[in-house]
Amino acid sequence: MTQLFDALLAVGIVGVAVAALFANDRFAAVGAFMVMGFLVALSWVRLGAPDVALAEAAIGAGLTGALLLRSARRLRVEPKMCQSRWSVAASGLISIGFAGLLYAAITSVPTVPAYPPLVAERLGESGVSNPVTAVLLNFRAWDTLLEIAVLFVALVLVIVVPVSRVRPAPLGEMVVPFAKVVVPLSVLISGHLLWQGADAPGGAFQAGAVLAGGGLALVLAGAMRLKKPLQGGILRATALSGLAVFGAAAVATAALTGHLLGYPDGQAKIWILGIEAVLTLAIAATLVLLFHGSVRRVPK
Amino acid sequence: MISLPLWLIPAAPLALLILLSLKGARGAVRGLVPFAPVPALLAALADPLPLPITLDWLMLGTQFALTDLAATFLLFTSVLWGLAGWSAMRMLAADPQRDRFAALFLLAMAGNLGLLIAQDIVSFYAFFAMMSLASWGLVLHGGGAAQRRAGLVYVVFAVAGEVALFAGLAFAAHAAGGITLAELRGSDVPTVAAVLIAAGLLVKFGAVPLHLWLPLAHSAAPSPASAVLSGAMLKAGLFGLIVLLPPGLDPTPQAATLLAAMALAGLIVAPVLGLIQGDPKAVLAYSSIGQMSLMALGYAAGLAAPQAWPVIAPALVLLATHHAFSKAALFLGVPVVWTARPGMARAAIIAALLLPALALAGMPGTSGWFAKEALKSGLSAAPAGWAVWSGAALLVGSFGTALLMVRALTLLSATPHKSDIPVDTALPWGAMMAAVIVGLSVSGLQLPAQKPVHVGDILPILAAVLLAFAGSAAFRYGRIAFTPPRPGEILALFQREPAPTPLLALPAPPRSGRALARRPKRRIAARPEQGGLAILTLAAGLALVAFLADAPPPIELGNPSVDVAPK
Amino acid sequence: MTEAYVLALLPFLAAVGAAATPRMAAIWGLCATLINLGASILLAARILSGGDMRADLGDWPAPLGISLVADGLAAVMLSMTAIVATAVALQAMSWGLVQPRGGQQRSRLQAGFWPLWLATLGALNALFLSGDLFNIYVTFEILGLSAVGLTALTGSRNSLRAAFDYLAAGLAGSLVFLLGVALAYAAVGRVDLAAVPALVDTATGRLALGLIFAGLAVKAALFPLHFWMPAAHSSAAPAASAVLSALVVKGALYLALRITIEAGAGIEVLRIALAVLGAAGMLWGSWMALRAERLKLLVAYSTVAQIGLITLAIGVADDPSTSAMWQAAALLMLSHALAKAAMFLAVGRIAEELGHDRISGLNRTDLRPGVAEFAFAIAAVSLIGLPPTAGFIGKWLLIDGLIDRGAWVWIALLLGGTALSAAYLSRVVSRCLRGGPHVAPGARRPEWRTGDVAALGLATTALALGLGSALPLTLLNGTAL
Amino acid sequence: MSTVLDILGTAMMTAGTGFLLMAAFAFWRLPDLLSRLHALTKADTAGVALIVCGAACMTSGIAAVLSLVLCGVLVALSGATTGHLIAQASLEDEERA
Repeated sequence: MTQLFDALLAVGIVGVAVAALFANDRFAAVGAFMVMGFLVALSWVRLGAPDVALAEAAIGAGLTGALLLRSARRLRVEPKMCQSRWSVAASGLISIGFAGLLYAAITSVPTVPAYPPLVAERLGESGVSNPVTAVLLNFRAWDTLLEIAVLFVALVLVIVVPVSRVRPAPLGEMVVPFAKVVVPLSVLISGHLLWQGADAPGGAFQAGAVLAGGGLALVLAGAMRLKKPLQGGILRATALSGLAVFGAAAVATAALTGHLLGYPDGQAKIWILGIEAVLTLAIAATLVLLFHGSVRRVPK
Repeated sequence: MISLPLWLIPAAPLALLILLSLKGARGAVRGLVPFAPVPALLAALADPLPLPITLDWLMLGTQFALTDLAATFLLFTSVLWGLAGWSAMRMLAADPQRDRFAALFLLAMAGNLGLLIAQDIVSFYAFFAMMSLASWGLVLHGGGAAQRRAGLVYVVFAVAGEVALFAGLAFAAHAAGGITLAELRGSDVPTVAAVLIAAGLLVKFGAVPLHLWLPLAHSAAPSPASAVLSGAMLKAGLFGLIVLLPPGLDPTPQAATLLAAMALAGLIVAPVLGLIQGDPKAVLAYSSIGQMSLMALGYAAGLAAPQAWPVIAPALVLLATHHAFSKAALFLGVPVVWTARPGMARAAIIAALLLPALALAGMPGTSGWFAKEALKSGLSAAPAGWAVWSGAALLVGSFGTALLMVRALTLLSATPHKSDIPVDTALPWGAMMAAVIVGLSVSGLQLPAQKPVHVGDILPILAAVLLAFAGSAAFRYGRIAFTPPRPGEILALFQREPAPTPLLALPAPPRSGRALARRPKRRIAARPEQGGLAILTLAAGLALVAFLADAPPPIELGNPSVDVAPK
Repeated sequence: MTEAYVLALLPFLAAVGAAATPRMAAIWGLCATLINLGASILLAARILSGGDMRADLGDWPAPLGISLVADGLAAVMLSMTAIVATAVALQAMSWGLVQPRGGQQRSRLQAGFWPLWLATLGALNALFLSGDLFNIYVTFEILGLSAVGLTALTGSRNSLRAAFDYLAAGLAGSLVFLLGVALAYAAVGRVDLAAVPALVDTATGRLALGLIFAGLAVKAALFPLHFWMPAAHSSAAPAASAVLSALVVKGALYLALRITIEAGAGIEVLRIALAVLGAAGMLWGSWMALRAERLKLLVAYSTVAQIGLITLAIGVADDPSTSAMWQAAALLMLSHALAKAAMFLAVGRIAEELGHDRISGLNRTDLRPGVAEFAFAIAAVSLIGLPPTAGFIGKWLLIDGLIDRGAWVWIALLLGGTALSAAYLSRVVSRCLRGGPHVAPGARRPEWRTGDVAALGLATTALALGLGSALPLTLLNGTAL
Repeated sequence: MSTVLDILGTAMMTAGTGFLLMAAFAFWRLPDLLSRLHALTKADTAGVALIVCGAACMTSGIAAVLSLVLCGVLVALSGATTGHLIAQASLEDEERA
């Protein structure tokens, strides 16, 4: 039964991906993409990675989809793309061959990954009991810091690149009551996810994504005016604070223990939670700003 | 006496070059250009010669030393550069581009002086390339169509020569297992390396099929630059041959024959092509080709009979020195002639120029005669077959040179007056003439035994003068019109009328105002799927290749430290 | 390792600062760049005296945590980045980013340039120091994204389009690279660089290496995948072009070199493939540069050619445990970074003075050649590989090694590429060298700007590096293999 | 007790799944936007509510039940809001056209 489900899921993912590629309407393509995101999230659940599933559903499907929809609305209508059959056929053939090669490679050598036992062995020293959080914010915190830097660069790009002209208009009276319910809930849920991240699936990225959902509801309801310098400034400062605080924490740990991102003995959990809390806010603010686009006034 | 540090020789012009970049110091630097080779001159005259030095931190480890041979070359080279620099600074005093000329002049000077004292391959090549490529700017200096064309031809030949020299030196260094010239000479240079090195040097040397750049460059460059091009830089090719590829213990008849053939071709081609030129500087350039061919002949004889090399080498050096002085005097005289209106003054200058001209033609009693005698005695030690025609070749050489000298002086006396050239360009010329005269008086002492003067020694000169008179009479009274050919020999065939376009030029895009009127079309990756397909294909291809590759044998991790840093 | 920490963290913190206070952005940028330069010099000195250094971040040992590794090669790359960074910062201070279109836009560009550029710098530093493949992937993400931003900064239609192509190609390359890293993890169960030698033993591992190289080929704009590059590099602002062409592609080339060094003799086939692609790129780039009508495009195509040359050097280098040929590749990277940055800065100044960058329009009558042209000429000398530049030393080492092997075909290709590079660069240099009648008597000299200092300084550094090439070679020699 | 709740829960979940399938079928078959919206919003909300109730019957513990209820409330809220927004957007499009 489960194997049938998995097979259906795989076929579904590929099918929806093909649909997204060949859809002639942009909105249809984005829709297919979002559906694919959810199916992929489902497949992560099936693979036993609920953290990834959460992140994929929230960011990969939800927020990316929203961004794409917003961009698709702004693009002018282009004549139907005519892909030459030759290149489609060639890509298809090469892709199939490539996939076969990868399959052959993966199945040829049974491997025992070194990480799970290593992580399990040192988990006690990490300060948290969720191995994913331990890897993300302790064992390989440097990676996470750099990923926050990626978000930072994306934010700067959106601020700088002078393409933003249309701003999302408030969607009207129906959204306001919706937001009144959803926003407090999202704050609550994100706080929960953040706290839970220490011992169960959850953490800053998921919490930030949920919080960003609430923020988007506010923006769409017209309650958050990013054109106003104060509100825009606060949001921007919050977004920038992620990298700043994480970097400062790295400096502080280096000063305290002599190891970059090596937390002082016994205080790891406090450090991790503190950093994650700031990151949650920063990620949420960044995602809202990415959706909203440039907050500066474009000169006429 | 305090020993002069050798690095000062190339460093002096380079230091001036750096000073030249300071705006306030430019006037002073212009005045100092003639003195840039003074350390070189002092080093060449020092007794004992300065000590060798090693600079490990410089490039792959640099060594400088001054050998006896190099000292001689350094002597005339430094004098030439100094006087040419003086002349150039006078002649171009009003030129807005004079600072750039001075910079390139100093750079070329540093290269030329440096290569004479370099004792390792890398710095030799570095200085050689510095000299060659900086001279490109000297050739281009006028900026006219002739300069553009000459510059193009020059740089094509120079770069080709550089690449050949680089490849040859790299092979040779590899075979020798080290980068010092001593190691190079001590080892068995592979044939391909020797051929490449020789090709690179012979381009600079002006050996006949590779000489096409020479007349163009000499007539296009400002006269002082021509003087150093012809007097000093051609000799760098000779110096390179002697230093890098000295005739070994065993004769190499094929190489000798080839070189001798090139030399003979040069001796015949130079006067024939030179005579029909309309530009006096081009005529002088062809006479340089002829003289360099004589040196090539001597070198070829050395290759054929290495036992004669100890006799030939000093003769070659003498010949080079003599040619350097005389040719430089002639080239530096050209702007002086331009300053004088036709009349007594000009006649006097031409008469003075007769002295180096006669010396070049080998007039008995002059340095040219001594040099030729020395070469003759060297050649007599060559294999038996050579004696038959080497004498004839020398005779032809003298005759050709004499003819060219007559032609050059005739053309020169008829050139129009140029009022924009300062009269004081005569001063460096006068100094050069003095140097020639001193050279004449000294050169006689160089030979141990005075040789009697044969009638045969004067014969070619007399014949040339008579022929010249007869020829000019025939032209004048036979009313034969003569138009000089376009410069560039074979290359002239590729030249389109009227304005030469550089080989690599593209049609100018239409322009409107200062902005770019038409942007180039965006052709690359016009279709995104093509780029994606390319990435996919390459990824799949590399993956397949890697996947199918055999597993390598287990590697033994030995001692990884590999030492290439200089000791 | 304090210097390494400073190098890895400081640019990011300064980038945040610059983004938060746009008016002070330039000051943040300049200070960070100067400290960065100091730290890289200190690090190089420490490595020279004390040998390689290694730090486990968070005190977690390598397979579990991430290590920063500072050895000779890394030090050379870091110093190269720091030097170019200083020059670029100087140029950007003066500015000149685009033709002035109004103060507001210019200040906005200024404000956007610094955070992006500092993030690029931080990513490069982190990349050169990193000892972990996945970590390197993350640095590539920062690098690619900020490079796209630098391309798009002028906001012109062309540059936006080029930036989009760049983004798409870069993302595709990242995905391929990530796939390779994932397969590497599947093959040996770890992703630190020390695992690379084990990769060559299994088919899966070699496949992973193939994919990693393919991803790097996209990132480095290696020949058939260079399609995004000339447009991106030629349409960006001068300082941004210099960064993109001199530094950003070096990240990928550095990693390719690092992996070939780590993998040793095991990936012969892949290396040959790389060398073939490199040679093809060298010839193709040179040919396109010969035909280019615009100066910036010529320089951009010359980057394609030079990347081909460096890849060729990486590909033909013998087993690094027995031969020092890989040092040639490192030296070539170094000299190319300095010279190409100088060249782009100089071209930016030339275009600024002339109002266009058509090569046929360089024969102008109303403006004399100035410092920028001079810097261009010196950079050209370095790129061609004439002595005494570092490019020459690099080629010398390479040819020496190739002669050892008797690889005549490669030697011929190398020499041919050199001659071609001389040909296309002389198209420009000859126009700058010419004086004479076509320069009007009253022709003005270009104004002196800080940008000139940057270009000239970089060009002379490229020259001086050849003279003092014993220093980088000593550093490289100490690199443990 | 538990068997009763299990049977009840299973029945409710089956019914909910049926509603959702119906909604999907309607989405596929119905001709225009408004009628599709009409079918979708109601059937969807009802289906999800049934499934939530069914699942609540089968779980133990107040926290799980609460979070299930939260899911149901959120789906109902967002379904109603988005349905309204889509209908309004199409109305505006028609007015413009």
